[in-house]
Amino acid sequence: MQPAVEFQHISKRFGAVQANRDVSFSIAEGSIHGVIGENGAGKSTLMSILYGYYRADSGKLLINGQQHDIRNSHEAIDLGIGMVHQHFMLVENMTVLDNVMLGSEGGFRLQKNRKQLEQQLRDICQRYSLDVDPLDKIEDLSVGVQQRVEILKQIYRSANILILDEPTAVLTVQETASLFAVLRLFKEQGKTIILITHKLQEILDITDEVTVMRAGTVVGSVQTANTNKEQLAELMVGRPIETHLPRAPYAPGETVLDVKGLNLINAQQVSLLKDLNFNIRAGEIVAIAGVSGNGQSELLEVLSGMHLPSSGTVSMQGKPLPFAGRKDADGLPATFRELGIAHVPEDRLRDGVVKNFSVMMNSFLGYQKKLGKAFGLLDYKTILKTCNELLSKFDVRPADPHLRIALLSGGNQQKVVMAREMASSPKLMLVGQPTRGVDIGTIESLHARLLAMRDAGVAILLVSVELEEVRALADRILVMSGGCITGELKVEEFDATRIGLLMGGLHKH
Amino acid sequence: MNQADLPRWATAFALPLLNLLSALLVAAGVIYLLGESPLESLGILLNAAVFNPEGMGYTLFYATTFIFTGLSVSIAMQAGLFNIGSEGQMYLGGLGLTLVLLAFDASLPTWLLIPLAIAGSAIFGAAWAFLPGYLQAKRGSHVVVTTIMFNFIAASLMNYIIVSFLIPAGEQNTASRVFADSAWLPKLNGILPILGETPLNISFIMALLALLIYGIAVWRTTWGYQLRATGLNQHAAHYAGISISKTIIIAMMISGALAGLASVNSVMGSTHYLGLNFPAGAGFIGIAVALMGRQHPIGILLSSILFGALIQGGFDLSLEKPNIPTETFIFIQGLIILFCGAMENLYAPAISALLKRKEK
Amino acid sequence: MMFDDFQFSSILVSTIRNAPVLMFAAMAGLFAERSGVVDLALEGKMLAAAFVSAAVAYATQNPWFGILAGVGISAAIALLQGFVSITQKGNQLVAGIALNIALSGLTFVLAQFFFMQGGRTPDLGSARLFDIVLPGSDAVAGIPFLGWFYTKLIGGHSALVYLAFALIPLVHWILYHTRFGLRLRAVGENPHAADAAGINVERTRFMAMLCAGVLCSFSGAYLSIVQSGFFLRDMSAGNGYLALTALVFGNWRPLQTALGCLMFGFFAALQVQIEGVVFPGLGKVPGSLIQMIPYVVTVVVLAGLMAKSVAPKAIGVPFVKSR
Amino acid sequence: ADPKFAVIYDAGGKFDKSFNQSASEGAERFKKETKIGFMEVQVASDTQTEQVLRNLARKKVDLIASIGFAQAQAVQNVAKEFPATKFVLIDGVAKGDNVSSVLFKEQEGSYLVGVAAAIASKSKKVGFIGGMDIPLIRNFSCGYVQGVKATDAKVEIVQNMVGTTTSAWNDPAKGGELARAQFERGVDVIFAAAGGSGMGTLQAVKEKGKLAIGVDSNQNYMYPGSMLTSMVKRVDQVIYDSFMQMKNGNWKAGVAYKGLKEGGVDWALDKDNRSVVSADMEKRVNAAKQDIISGKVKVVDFRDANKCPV
Ligand SMILES: Nc1ncnc2c1ncn2[C@@H]1O[C@H](COP(=O)(O)OP(=O)(O)OP(=O)(O)O)[C@@H](O)[C@H]1O
Ligand SMILES: Nc1ncnc2c1ncn2[C@@H]1O[C@H](COP(=O)(O)OP(=O)(O)OP(=O)(O)O)[C@@H](O)[C@H]1O
Ligand SMILES: [Mg+2]
Ligand SMILES: [Mg+2]
Repeated sequence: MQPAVEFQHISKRFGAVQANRDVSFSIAEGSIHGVIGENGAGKSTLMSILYGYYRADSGKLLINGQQHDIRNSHEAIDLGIGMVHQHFMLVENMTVLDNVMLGSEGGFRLQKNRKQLEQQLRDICQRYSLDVDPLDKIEDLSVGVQQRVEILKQIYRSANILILDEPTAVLTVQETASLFAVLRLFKEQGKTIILITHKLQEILDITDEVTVMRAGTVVGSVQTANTNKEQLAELMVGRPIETHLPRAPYAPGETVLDVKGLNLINAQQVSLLKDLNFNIRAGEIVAIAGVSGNGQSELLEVLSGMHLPSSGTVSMQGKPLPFAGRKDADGLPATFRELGIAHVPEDRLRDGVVKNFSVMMNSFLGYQKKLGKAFGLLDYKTILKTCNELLSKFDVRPADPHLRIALLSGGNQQKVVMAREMASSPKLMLVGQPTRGVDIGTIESLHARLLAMRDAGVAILLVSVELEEVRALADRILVMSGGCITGELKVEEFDATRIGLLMGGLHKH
Repeated sequence: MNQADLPRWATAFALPLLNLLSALLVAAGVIYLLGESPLESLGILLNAAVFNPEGMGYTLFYATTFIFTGLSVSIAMQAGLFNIGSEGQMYLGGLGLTLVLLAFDASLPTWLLIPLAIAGSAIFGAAWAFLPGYLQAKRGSHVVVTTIMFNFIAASLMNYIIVSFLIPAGEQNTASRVFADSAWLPKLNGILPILGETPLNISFIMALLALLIYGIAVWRTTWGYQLRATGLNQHAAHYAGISISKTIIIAMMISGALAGLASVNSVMGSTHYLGLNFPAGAGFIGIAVALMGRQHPIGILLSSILFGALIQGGFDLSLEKPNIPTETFIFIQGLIILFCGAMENLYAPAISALLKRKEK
Repeated sequence: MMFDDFQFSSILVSTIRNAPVLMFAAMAGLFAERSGVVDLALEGKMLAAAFVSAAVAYATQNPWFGILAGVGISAAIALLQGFVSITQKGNQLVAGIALNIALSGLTFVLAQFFFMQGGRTPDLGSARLFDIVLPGSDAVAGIPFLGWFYTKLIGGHSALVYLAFALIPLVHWILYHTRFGLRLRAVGENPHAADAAGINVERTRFMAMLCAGVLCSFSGAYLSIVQSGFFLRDMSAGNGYLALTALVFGNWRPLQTALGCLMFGFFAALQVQIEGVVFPGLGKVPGSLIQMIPYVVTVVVLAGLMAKSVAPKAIGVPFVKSR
Repeated sequence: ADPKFAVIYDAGGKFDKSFNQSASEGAERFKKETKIGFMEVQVASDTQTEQVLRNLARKKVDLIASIGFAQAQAVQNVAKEFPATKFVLIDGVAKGDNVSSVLFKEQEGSYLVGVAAAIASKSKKVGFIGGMDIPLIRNFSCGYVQGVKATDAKVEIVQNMVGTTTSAWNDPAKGGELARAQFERGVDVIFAAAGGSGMGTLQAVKEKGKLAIGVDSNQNYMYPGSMLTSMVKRVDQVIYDSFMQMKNGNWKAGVAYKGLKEGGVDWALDKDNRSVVSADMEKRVNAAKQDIISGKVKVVDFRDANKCPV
């Protein structure tokens, strides 16, 4: 049978970076084809070429056996190609309906088409069991639902070749399951699906064939049935991956953080955090598990000083954190850092880095006050030295301190942020989604470092939607739902079903 | 194809030069249409603004004002704020120094009087920028809009103050009285007699100093780092513990102070009285200077001199060539800003292709 | 003069006459800015259109040809602005300010070159746009209130005034109920999303600039061939910036923006009326302080009521397919 | 050799249809009659004025005419440096043995047009539109008010200024709008002393069939039939005379005040406004003129005490 997509000797370079080098492989029609590889291996670039977003420097692209020169996404769409991007491509202040309509409005006047489409969307949602209201605004929706909107768009446009770039990075287990259900339906309908993910289990669960990329080249394509996680991981990283990391026995020290009666009510009078009570002791990792959007982000923001709570006290080593008497949190995170609280923010692009600064300038973001010498002059010599050390220690690629950080791949940006926060030798470390969008090799090393910190006596609060990650790192697990802590368990008692129920809000106090 | 592919000499010199030439080419076309020889005109212009020492003195005199307004706009831009209000801040700065001088020019010695007046200009400029800064920081009111409004308000207020209080009795001119000699800034022609009768004065040195301090403060200090972080990503700045509202308000006040200092050159260095509408658009030229100079000290210096030369040379040219009205140079200024400030990559593809061919 | 001299009816009529200059320009800005291109060059386009309209209307002795020519030149400038800020991905603020400066100079130079009247065009005389007298005006003129309402408030303006007011619902409809409007908003909010949906971002922005150019030209034509009857250097007198303010004030929405324009028009009219009025307790407020009123009100309103105006997200950012 | 001449216009520019233009007309007349040319230039700021003055003095120009009070200080400075060069300054006073300062008694001419306005007004409301709120313009308005009140104390005067920045002289739209607003308030005669903005006023007046009074140069020709008169300020004559004296070698320095008596200001009556000026009006205005010349009526100069008596 003719392959749906065939890449022939595709190469693409950005400045000094060769993102794709002589990439050739093909994707069978009606199959689900996985693409995996380390951060920066060139997966997104390759798919962007297929979708007409970038143009290859050289090489050929065959769609259904025909050579095509896809110059823009419009032409890709015309060829029946659809893509769900790593970062959602939605217009936030528009409704779901308008987003789906955008680009295929079917006429100059919208009114009539809007009515028709609304009905059509409701039908599609029913058929594929997608719970989306076409009239909701995107900005009011959780990431999971936004993901569904992206899928909805593709169904509506009846894309025959569907590219999904890390669609599950921000999804919960349940959401992933329902996405996969839809993908299987697609496959039954004869559609071709390309799935990029860093989660090998997903590759094994759903794909027919998988292509592994490394440093811009294809290192191999294998039938999923004939492989396993270990083999794939080794192909990807070029060495075996340690899945069970060693850790010292659980021996927590004194209480570092003590949260009592913490409440947060937002401007719309919605209660985001409800009467939270917990503590973290030195040398333990407490993980907060939960579906994203249930208060974890707000909790991290309060504990890092980025947001004021409405009521309650938080004590750090017995002393209350200085929330009292403030009108806003402007500048407060600096005080918190001085108290020894480090913070790896969930949304690294928004909060964690200044995109237009170089890696070096980002390597001390938040700690700039410490570096000022006489007259507040910055000591670039020391900064550069420290930065280079961090880059090599955390294996950031490329290890160029003067590169604009926006040009690093997501995983490498995350390494820079982690490196910076860990280097501040904190007493309490707040970590949000540390491995979102990060390849398994990097996950391994980041996990190892977090565990080493724990062993060195740092108190760590981990927020993660990945149950695997929670299990691998946590000593104690708190489950959050609807702004409440709905349950607590030790890692030895780990039970995915029970946690799932607690995350669903079925709590018993 | 972008700038990143090009060597530094190309982006720093070749491209701006080509753009400048393009702008001048268009200008030459217009001068030709007006019935004059472009080459001859260029000769007159260059002679009047650059080669003739006195002309150069005037060029630098005008440039001095633009350096300050250019710095004023630049520092706000570093914090992500587009301060269109330098004109009004400069106007108020003039009031600040005038009040000091009117009160003390008879009593205080020069060495105390001049610094005090300079401080007055900075303080008034900063004060006039405070409210837009405060409203932006605390109320989210667009600084672009509020500063435009504050320009209008400043014009009205100054009109009222000058006409109602500052005009000496029986005088026609809408201006304050002339300050005592002790308040006149020392001119540089004392040291460099070649400059002739130009009003170029020590505030030029002050401007160079300001450029240096600006460069160090923005790129070499913690404060500058925080300022730039705030300008580039407010979320990250907040995360980094930087107080956004404090940074914004201080940046605006420094911006206003710099604009206020621009009045020192015009008022204490040249006219020696506060006249109606004395800034004469220098605040707006500051925007052009900041944008064209990419908020970089050297860029600001060079573009200030360019604009100073255009004003000085253009003025002489239109005196010699009645067919070329002074307004032609307003047009040319616009062209230069357009080509050098907004189309910096116009020739990047061509140069890049040229270099590639050479490599092969 | 007494306080009772203060005539509300006259303020309203004056408001309606004042507002169109701002309304055309603000709607022009709305198209450009909703598509993600900051339009600081409203002032320049206005001046260019004012000059060309007046010059052509004078040369042909026909105001409509003048308006047409104004549309042409303003659209051409808008496309140049587009070339700089969309194709060349240049700094949009710089492009706007540069065009304003250049056109302020060029219109003078050309006007001087052609007419030799110090950058002024000759009086248009009968080539000005006439005021429309609504049918039946004579009949109702004598009736109290209704007469005033029909002949002065809604009647007796030039065609451009009616066009300005007709634009409000029209722009609203285009923006929210047509394909072009949907794409325009998407491109200004998230060009990457629009691009991924197969929309040509640059083309959409160019279309928006074209609309901006056309609309802005009416503002200039209104100045020169309706309000003044000739072109004079720098006659836009800051109205382009005021229109932008109205746009920010109106949160980049057509109805609210038009309201902002009317508000400015109203305060300008009010300011004229209260000049010289003796206020109880205050006495006569000096004219130069009264001139501040519209601007002070804007600041107060921005600071108070409408503190949070939300600009289109991608405004000012050239679309580059890269990180 | 012939002496060399130059004219420096202020920010309003040569074609302001006002006093700069008037100056240029005087110089042109001189040029036509004597075939002696002159240089001319317009300045944008006070610093530039000094620069140009010095520049011209170095070029050995014999007589420089500086138009506008804003040049006073610069003239004074440069005159000291170049005692051989002569200067004539319009609307301002500068010290120096080589400076002739010419001031106009605008209040007297304005008084006359005030008289005419009061007679012409049917609604008993007249208007004044000034460019900017500065003493010079207030002097126009003050003389005007005195004339109106002296003729008919019941006539009301509505006054407006166009703006507070230099664009106030270049905003015909606002000038027209102010006129229309004044009509709404019942005004039917408007005196516009607002440079280019005044063009908008005259235009609006023409449209609504009311009466307007021009300023500085005789503007009656612009809208015959709707121009009641113009308050002319003979800057042209002063320039012409000054150039002539220079040529003939009888030029003198000093301060001169030019009022009705000296022919410095006047009201304009010509074929363009003949039809709107009644015989009675002509008689009464001329009577007022005689009274002022003879000293029977004294028109207060606003600038004496920065105060207007009415
Ligand atoms: N627009 C660009 N400009 C410069 N470099 C780029 C650009 N896009 C990608 N790169 C570089 O190309 C390489 C491949 O990036 P790509 O995004 O394809 O990786 P990826 O495999 O998708 O990584 P990840 O798993 O982190 O998503 C990286 O080194 C990246 O830094
Ligand atoms: N190693 C260094 N030694 C000394 N000064 C340095 C060093 N690195 C950077 N700087 C200073 O810091 C400035 C900003 O550095 P940064 O890496 O943030 O560049 P950037 O933000 O990308 O600046 P630009 O916008 O100019 O590209 C540099 O222009 C330089 O003045
Ligand atoms: Mg990727
Ligand atoms: Mg990734």
